[in-house]
Amino acid sequence: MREITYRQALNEALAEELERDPNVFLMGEEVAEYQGAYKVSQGLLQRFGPRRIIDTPISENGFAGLGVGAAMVGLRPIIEFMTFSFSLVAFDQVVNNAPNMFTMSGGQFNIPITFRGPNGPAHQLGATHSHATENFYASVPGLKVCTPATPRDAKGLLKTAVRDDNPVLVLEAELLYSSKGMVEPPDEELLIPLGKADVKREGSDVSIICYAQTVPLALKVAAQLEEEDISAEIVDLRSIKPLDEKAIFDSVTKTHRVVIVEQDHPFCGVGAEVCYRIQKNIFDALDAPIIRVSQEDVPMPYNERLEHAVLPNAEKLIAAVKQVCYA
Amino acid sequence: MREITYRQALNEALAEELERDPNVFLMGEEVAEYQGAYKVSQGLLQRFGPRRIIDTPISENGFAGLGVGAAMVGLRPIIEFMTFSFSLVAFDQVVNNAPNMFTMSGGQFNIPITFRGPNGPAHQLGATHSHATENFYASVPGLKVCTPATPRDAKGLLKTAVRDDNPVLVLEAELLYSSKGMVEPPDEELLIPLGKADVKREGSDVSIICYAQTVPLALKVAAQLEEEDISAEIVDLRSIKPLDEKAIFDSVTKTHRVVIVEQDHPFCGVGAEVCYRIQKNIFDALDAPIIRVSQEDVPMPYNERLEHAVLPNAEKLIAAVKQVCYA
Amino acid sequence: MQPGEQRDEVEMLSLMLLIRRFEERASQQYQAQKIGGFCHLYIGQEAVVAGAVAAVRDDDYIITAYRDHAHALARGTSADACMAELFGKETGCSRGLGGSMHFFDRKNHMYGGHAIVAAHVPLAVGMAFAIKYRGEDRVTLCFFGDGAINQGAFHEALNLAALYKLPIVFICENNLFAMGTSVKRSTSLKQIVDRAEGYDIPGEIVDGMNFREVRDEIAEIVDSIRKEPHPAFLEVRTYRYRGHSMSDPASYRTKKELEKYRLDDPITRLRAQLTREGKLTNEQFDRLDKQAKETVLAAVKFAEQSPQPPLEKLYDYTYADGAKP
Amino acid sequence: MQPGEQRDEVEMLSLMLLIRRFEERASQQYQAQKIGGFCHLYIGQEAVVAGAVAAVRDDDYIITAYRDHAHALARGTSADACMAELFGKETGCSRGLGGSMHFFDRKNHMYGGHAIVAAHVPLAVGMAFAIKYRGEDRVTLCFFGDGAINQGAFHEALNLAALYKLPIVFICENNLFAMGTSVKRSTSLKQIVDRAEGYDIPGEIVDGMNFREVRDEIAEIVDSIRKEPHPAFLEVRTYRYRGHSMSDPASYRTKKELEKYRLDDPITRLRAQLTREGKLTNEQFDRLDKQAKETVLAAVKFAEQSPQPPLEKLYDYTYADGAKP
Ligand SMILES: Cc1ncc(C[n+]2csc(CCOP(=O)(O)OP(=O)(O)O)c2C)c(N)n1
Ligand SMILES: Cc1ncc(C[n+]2csc(CCOP(=O)(O)OP(=O)(O)O)c2C)c(N)n1
Ligand SMILES: [Mg+2]
Ligand SMILES: [Mg+2]
Repeated sequence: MREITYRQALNEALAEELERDPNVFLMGEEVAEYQGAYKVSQGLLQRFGPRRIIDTPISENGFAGLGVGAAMVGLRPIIEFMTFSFSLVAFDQVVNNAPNMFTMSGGQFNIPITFRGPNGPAHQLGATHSHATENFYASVPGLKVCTPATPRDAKGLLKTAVRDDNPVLVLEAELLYSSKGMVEPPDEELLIPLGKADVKREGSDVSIICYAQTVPLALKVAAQLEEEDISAEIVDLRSIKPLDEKAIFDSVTKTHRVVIVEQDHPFCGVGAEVCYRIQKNIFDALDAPIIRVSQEDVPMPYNERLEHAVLPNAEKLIAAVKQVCYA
Repeated sequence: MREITYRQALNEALAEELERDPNVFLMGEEVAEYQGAYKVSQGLLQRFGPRRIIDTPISENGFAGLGVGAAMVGLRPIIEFMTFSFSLVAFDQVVNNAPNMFTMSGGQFNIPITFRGPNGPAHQLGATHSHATENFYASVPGLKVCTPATPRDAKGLLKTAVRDDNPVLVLEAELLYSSKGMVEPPDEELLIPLGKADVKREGSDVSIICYAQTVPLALKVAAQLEEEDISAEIVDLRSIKPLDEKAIFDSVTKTHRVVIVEQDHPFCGVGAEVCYRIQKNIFDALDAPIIRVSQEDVPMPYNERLEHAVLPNAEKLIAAVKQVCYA
Repeated sequence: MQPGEQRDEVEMLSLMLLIRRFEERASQQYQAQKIGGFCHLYIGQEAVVAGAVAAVRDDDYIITAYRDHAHALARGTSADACMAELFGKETGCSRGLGGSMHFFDRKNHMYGGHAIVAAHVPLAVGMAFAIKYRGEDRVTLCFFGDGAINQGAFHEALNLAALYKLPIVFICENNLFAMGTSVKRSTSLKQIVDRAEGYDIPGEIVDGMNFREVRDEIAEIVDSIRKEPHPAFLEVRTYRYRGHSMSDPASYRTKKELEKYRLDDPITRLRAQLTREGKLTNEQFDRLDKQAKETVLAAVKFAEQSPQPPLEKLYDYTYADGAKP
Repeated sequence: MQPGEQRDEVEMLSLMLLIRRFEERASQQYQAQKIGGFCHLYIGQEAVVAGAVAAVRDDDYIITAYRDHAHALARGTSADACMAELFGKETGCSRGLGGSMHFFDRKNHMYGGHAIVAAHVPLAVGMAFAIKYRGEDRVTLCFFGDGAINQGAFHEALNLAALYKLPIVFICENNLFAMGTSVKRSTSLKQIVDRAEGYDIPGEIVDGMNFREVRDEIAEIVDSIRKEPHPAFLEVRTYRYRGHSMSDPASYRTKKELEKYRLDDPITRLRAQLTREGKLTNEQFDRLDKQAKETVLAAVKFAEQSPQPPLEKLYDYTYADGAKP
C-alpha cells in the first residue's frame, strides 16, 4: 500500500484498463492535449496516443452518443464529462440510449460504457455549475451509479465500471481530487464491486449513511461526537445503484437510529430512497425517525457564506445526529 | 357545472389565458396547423392566429430556451412538449436556465413560463417514449410541478400555472385526455392553487396518496376495498412541488397507514420523498411501514402484458393496502 | 453480398414488394388491434432503403429512426421476426420488447430502430468511429427524416464525423413532412442538402423514387469512403403515401400532391425499367408479388402463434449481467 | 445613446481602458482570494464589445456567455457593482448570487452572463422573438465563443431564428481557443462564418482588434435588421491574452503567437488612430487611463466595504412569489 491522491488513483485506473483492453478508449473535452481539465488524464495521451485518448469539441450530447454507438459494436468507451453539470445537455443520450438499448433490442445490445467526471457542488461555481446529478441518474432503470469517496474506492470502482457490461456512471468528487489515501500498489489488481457499501467506521449509537463528499464530513463529525459519547457508525454507500440494502439494514439493526447525509438536492434525493427502504423493511428497528441532511432546496448561490449555508455541513450533521439520538 | 373532457378542459384553460393576457403565447411541435398532436390546442390557431400559436421544428432544446428568453423580457410563454419524454433533449434549458435565472440574477429576472404536455407511460410506446419525469423535475430547486388528474384540476391548475411568475411544469396524463368530469362553466373563473392537495375520497383505515394517472386507479381500488370493509382515503397530491405536507399529514394522522401509488420509477421517485416527510414529521402516527406502488425498476417493455406488469395496477395496490392494514 | 458483387435487380424488386406488402398487412393488423403503440409505415419510400442495401456490403452498419420495418427487412430480418415484433411476441426481432419503433437485428447488422428524433445520429457516428478505430473498411449508413436535421444531436454528430473524418453516409429521407410540418416550415433552407455545407461535408441530392439512382449514388459515395474514410451527406427526395403514423389522417396535404407521387411509384418504376430491358415479364412480376403476399400472410400466422415473452423474464433484460436494481 | 447618434470614440476608448484595468484588478484580487469560483478575463478582446455597444441603442438587448464582465461594463453597469459581484457582495450586479459567470443588469439591458456553453443562444433567440412579437424595432446582440458553435443549442437556435426571421445578430467572438482546444481541432470548417450557410443566414468576418471595423460592420447589419427583421452572423477574429480562466496557464499556445496579437492591441490601435487624427493627445490618454485605474481601485474598495447578502434571505431568491419549496 502507498499513499496517493484520489486524482492519481483515477489516473491509474484509467491507465490500467487502457493497458489491459485495446477496446477501451477515453474521450472528452480537454482529456488529451490539455491533460484533463482537472488533470485526471495526465500523461495518458503520451502513453496511449491520440487514437485512444481523444479530445472533443464542446458537444456532450454528440460524444456521449458516439460512445453509446461505439459500445453497440463492441468498444468499451470511457466518456469524461468535464463536470456532470454539463452532462445535462447530454441527458437524453445518458438516460434514453445507454440504459434502454439492452431492453429495447431484446437483449441483443448491451452497452458497456463508463461515464465519469466530477459531480456535485465544488466551490462557489454558482447555480449552473453545481449540480448533483446522482438522484437523476440513479432513478433511471438500466443505469448503475457509483460515488467513490476515497482514492482506493475511486480506483477500484472505476476499474470495475470499465469492465461492467452495462452503462455505469462514476460520479467523482472534485473537492476530493487532491485528498490522499492508502491504495494497493499497481501490480496488485484492485477491483471493488458495484453495489457494495463500506462501513468506514464502526459505531453503536447511530448510523450515518453517506457517500462521496459527505464521507469525510461524516468521519470528521463522528470523531467530534465521540467526545460527547455518541458512537457513530459511518456507512459509505459507495454505490447508489445498485444500493447495498443489506449493509444499510445491518447497521441500522445495530444502532436503531439513522441520519443520511448527502450532497444532492433534498426533494427526491438519494436519501429519500434510502429512508423508504429502511422504514419499509426494518420499520421496527427504528427508535426514531430518520433525518436527512442534504442541500437546501434552492439554486446554489455564488456567495461563499450562502453556499456554505446551502450545503450539508458539520453543524447541521451534528444537530441531526443529536436529534435522532434525543441527545 | 358541465361535463367536459380533460382535453377540453386544457383547451379552455389555454384559450382563456390567451384571451386574458396578450403576453401569453403557445409554442410547440404541431400545436398550430395540426391542432396539436393530441388535439389539446384544437381551434386555437384559428382563434388567435399564427403570431400567438406557433409551430416549431423538432428542436425542443431550442424552443424551450426561446421560451425562457422571451420570459426574461416579459412574455409569458406556454411551451408544449409533445410528450415529456421529449423534454429530455431540452433538459438543460428546463433545469438550468428556467429555474436558476431568478437566483443567479439576484432576483432581477423571474421566468414566468409554463412547460406542459403529457407525461408518463401511455400505452405500449416502449422505453424511450414512456418516461415519467416528475421526480427529475420536482427535485430541481426553483421549479414548480403539478399533475392534474381530473378535467377540473387540469383546467384550474393550468390557468394558475400560466399566471404564476415562476417556471411551472404541468404534467398531463395522456391516458386521461378523453376522461370526463364536471367543470365550472367558462364564465366562472376557475383557478386551483399550486401546492394544494385534494382529498378525492374520505376514508378512515388507510391513506392512499396518488396523483395523475394513479388517481382513477386509486378511486377504483377504494371502491373495491369498501366491499372488504377497508375504508381508504384518497389524497390526490395535484402538485408535486410545492408539496402539500399539511394535507398529507392530516390524512395520515387520521388513518395511521399509508400506501403511495405513483406512476414514476421507484428509485428516488416522488413517493420516496413523501415517505421521508411523513416518517420524519409524524413518525408516531404510523402504525405500519409506508409502502409504495410504482413502476418496476426496468426500462418499459413494448409487450402489453409486460407493460402491465411494470406499471402500478389494481392488484398491486390492493395487495399493498392489505399489507399496511395487516388485513 | 460479397465485395464487388452487384445485387440482382429483380431480387431488389422483390424486396421492395415484400416491404410494401408487409406494411399493408401491418396496417391492417394495427387496425385489428393486434399491434399496439405507434406504427409508422414506409410505403412509398421503398426504393431508398432498397437502393442503399444494394450499394453496400452485408457487414456494413445500418441504423435508422422509428420508421424502421423496411430497414430490417432490407437487411434480411425475416418477415416472421418483424411481424412477431409488432405483435409483441418473443419470436420478434427485439423479442417483443422493442415494438414497431425499435427493431434490432444484430446478426444482420441492423442497429435499430430509434424513436427519439435524431438521437440515433450520434450512435451512428460512434459506429463509424469504431470502424476507423479498428482500421476496418466498413461504412455506416445512417438514415433519418427531414425533421431530424433541426435537432441538436444531428448537429453535434455531423461536426464530430467531419472533424474525425469518419466513414459514414448521412442519408436524409426527405419525404417533405415531419408529422404535419412541411420542410418549408421547419427550416429556412432552400434545400436540405445545404445544411451539410455548415460542416464542410460533401452533399448530393438524389431521386428517392428511383431505385437505380439511389443505389448508384450510394455505391459511388461508399466506394470513395472505403478508399479514404470521410462523412458524406445524401438528401434523398421521397414521399410517404400514408400518414405520419397510423393515427394521422394526413389532412395537411392535398390529394393531388399524393396522386402526383403515386404516379411516380418506385416499384412501378423499377418494374417498368426491368420490363423495358427484357429482364422481367408480367408473369414473373405477378409471381414475385404473390410470393411477397404469401410471405407476409405466413408472417402474420407466425406472429399470432408465437408465445408472449414470459413474465418471469421481466427483470432479465435490464442489465446484461443479470444484476437486479 | 439616442437613435442616429454616433458614440464618441474617445469615450469608447475610455470604456476599453476601463475594461482592461478592471480585468487586471480582478485578476489580482482573484489571486488574493477575494474572488471565488471561476473567473474568465476579457483582456485583448475589448474592441469587440466596445464596437458592438457603439453600434446599437441602449435599449437593444445584449446577452453573452461567462466571459461577461466587459459586456456589463460596456452596457453601463458600474465598476462598483461589477467588482462587488465578484466579491459576492449584496451590492453586486447580481446581488452576489451570480458571481463572475453570471452578471446581470436588467436596467441596462444586459441579460447575462451564462455559464453553460451555448445555452444562452436559445435565450437570445427568445428575446428576439419577443421583439418581433411586440412589433418593436430593437435588436438582440448575442455573443458567444468559437467553442459554442458545436453545441446542439446553438444549432437549434440558429435554425429557429432563421425560420422565424428574428432580429438578432449572432456574434462569435473567435479568440481561436475554447479552453485548450484550438478552433482547428473543434470543427472541420475552414472559417467559422461558413457555419451560417447551413441556415441560410448571412455572415461576415470582421477584425476584432479594430474597434471601428467592428462598430461599422455591426451598425450596418443592425440597420438592415431594423428595416426588416432577420438574423445575421458575425465572426469576429480576436484573441484573449490571458488563459481561459484564472487557473489556466495556457501552455497550449506559443509565446510568439501571443506576442503577435499583443502587438495588434485594440486599445493601442484605437489610440493611435485617434492620435493620428488629432482627436487625442498623450496627456488626455494618460488622464483617461488614470481615471480608469482610479475607478477600478474605488470599485475594489466599494466591494470590500459592501455587506454580504444576508443569510436570512437564503430562501428569498428561489421563487419570485416567495413560495417556499
Ligand atoms: C425529440 C423528439 N421530438 C419529437 C418526437 C415526436 N415525433 C416522432 S416522429 C416526428 C416527425 C419526424 O419527421 P421526420 O424526421 O421527417 O421523419 P419521417 O416521420 O418523415 O420519417 C416527431 C415530431 C420524437 N420522437 N422525438
Ligand atoms: C456545455 C458545457 N460544456 C463545457 C463547459 C466548460 N467550458 C467552459 S468555457 C469552455 C470553453 C468555451 O470556449 P469558447 O466558446 O471559445 O469561449 P471563450 O472561453 O474562448 O470565450 C468550456 C469547455 C461548459 N461551461 N458548458
Ligand atoms: Mg419526413
Ligand atoms: Mg474561444
